[in-house]
Amino acid sequence: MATDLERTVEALLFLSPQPVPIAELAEACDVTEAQIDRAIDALSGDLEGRGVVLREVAGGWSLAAHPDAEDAARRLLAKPRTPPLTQAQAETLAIVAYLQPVSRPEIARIRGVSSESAVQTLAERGLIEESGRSRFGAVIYRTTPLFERLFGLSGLDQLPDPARFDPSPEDERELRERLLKAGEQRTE
Amino acid sequence: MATDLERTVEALLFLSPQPVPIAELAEACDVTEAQIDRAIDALSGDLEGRGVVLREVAGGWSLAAHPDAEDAARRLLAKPRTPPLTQAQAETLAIVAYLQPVSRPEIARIRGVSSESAVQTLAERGLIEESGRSRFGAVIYRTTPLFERLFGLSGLDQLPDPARFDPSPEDERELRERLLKAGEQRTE
Amino acid sequence: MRASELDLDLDVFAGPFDLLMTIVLREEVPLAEVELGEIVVAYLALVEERGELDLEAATEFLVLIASLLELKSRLLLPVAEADEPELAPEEAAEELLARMLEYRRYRGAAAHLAERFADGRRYLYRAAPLPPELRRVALEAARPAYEPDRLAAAIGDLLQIPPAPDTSHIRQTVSLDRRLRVLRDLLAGHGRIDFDQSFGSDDRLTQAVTLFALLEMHKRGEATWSQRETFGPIEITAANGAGHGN
Repeated sequence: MATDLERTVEALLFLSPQPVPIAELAEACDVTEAQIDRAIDALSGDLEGRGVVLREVAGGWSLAAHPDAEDAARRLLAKPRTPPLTQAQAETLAIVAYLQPVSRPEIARIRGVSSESAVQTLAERGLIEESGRSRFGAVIYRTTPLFERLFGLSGLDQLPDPARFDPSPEDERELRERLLKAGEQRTE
Repeated sequence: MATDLERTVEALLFLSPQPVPIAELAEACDVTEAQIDRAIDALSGDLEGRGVVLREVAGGWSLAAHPDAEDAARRLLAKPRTPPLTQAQAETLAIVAYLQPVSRPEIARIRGVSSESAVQTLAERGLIEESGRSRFGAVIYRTTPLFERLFGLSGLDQLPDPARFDPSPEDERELRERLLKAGEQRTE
Repeated sequence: MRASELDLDLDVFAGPFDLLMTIVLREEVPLAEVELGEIVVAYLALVEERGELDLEAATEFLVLIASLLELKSRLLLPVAEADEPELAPEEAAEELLARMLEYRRYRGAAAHLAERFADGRRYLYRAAPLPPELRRVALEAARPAYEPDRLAAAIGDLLQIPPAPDTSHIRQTVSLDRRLRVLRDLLAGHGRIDFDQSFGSDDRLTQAVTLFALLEMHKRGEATWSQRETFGPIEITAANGAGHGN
């Protein structure tokens, strides 16, 4: 039978969306950190063979669903989420798609505004991913296979020619250079 | 030791932000509803004495933290206790729960007072919501799934028969006599 | 204008209309003694004073006052004058009784719900976002959902270099007074100036007004000017040699 403290710790980890540090658990339960350590040990044993697992991650302890349940969880919860792209997301995705690999500062320079939240949303939805770091240490991005699927493209060479939508087709310079120049002029 | 199905059900309930109906669990796990019923039973037994409990609310199953951990949880999550219902809110909610869909003038007729602020507060707390307009154009209200969850109801059919709140026959007789006497005094 | 905002001052009762309704239903004030006419007058006065009429609020008031009127008339009307049988006091009392019983039912249900709530809110539910892998579409299940042209169009938008700001709506004004001041300052400083050197880089309008200012100064005897040949340099000299204002 679990002790009261073990049950409380389980309830707290169950409720918390973030990993909880030992110190915070101790404070909430009004006990010492050593007592929390023992409760965590006992809980870890009791959760053996259950659908929920105890994990120690940076920042503390958390409960997570057992990985074996992922397929069922996907069927239950992962409603295909492909909401329409906002203008910021479409622009950011277009920059990554046509110029990849491309760094976050470059995206910001071309768009003329910080594009942090668009980049984050696109990464979360699995449309873009990090592909390393630039010479200057900035994270660089590329599109994912999921991106190609969701846009019905059999490869990146299938991206439509932007010349159709290009306001200055007589200009023969490289796309990247022209985008950066336009971006700079927008922010002046 | 828990079966694979029981572990999967536990993981699904852990992940799902809403109560999950049996039918949806069966579909996600690719088993029959009877199998889910048995897994729920087994899970309920295995959670005995733990920090997490199984609850049937709002048309489905949900995991919740054990009430014993409430104080520690509110300290950890800095989540104040929801204020109790005022008399006006409780009366209004009772009328909406039993008579839904019901309009504000109808609520006012039964309570004998304007119930505007109670209706508004209940709507703000997510316990009732608009569900269209009556023939006469008044907004009509119904309860929400959150109401069922917070009140521990697996469905609206779990509300007790309202007749059980009626005054006893003796009380009723006494009330009638007093009223008749008042009427007679007037007409004398 | 809500019925709840109506403050009453009656013989048997002083306070908000809401409270009156409550205590009538709770049998604390005999309905027969309440002046309903005064309530209506007070309500109408308040509506007039506010100058607004919220239909839903007015409906609510009408429902409440009408039910009170009906109940009270049945309580008061003597049996003898009643053509219609339902005006009998017994039935009026029955009607009022039914209303009170109905209210009591929901008051009881309210107490039950309040208890349930006190119990239910001790259970806390998890409210955490789904893990990232569940928040995106699985690759195998992914179907085309977006138009590739949207990306090309976005690139087209980004290639757009915004046109220089349109300044055509700004009307230039050159003030004669200001040109006079400029000329006087220059002459005061130098005693003698060359028009082209001083104003050659100004726009045509400024040059024209400056010339006009020069004519004015010449007329007033403040300055003289000379041009030795057509289109040649114009030399301006302060009339007293030292310039104006010194």
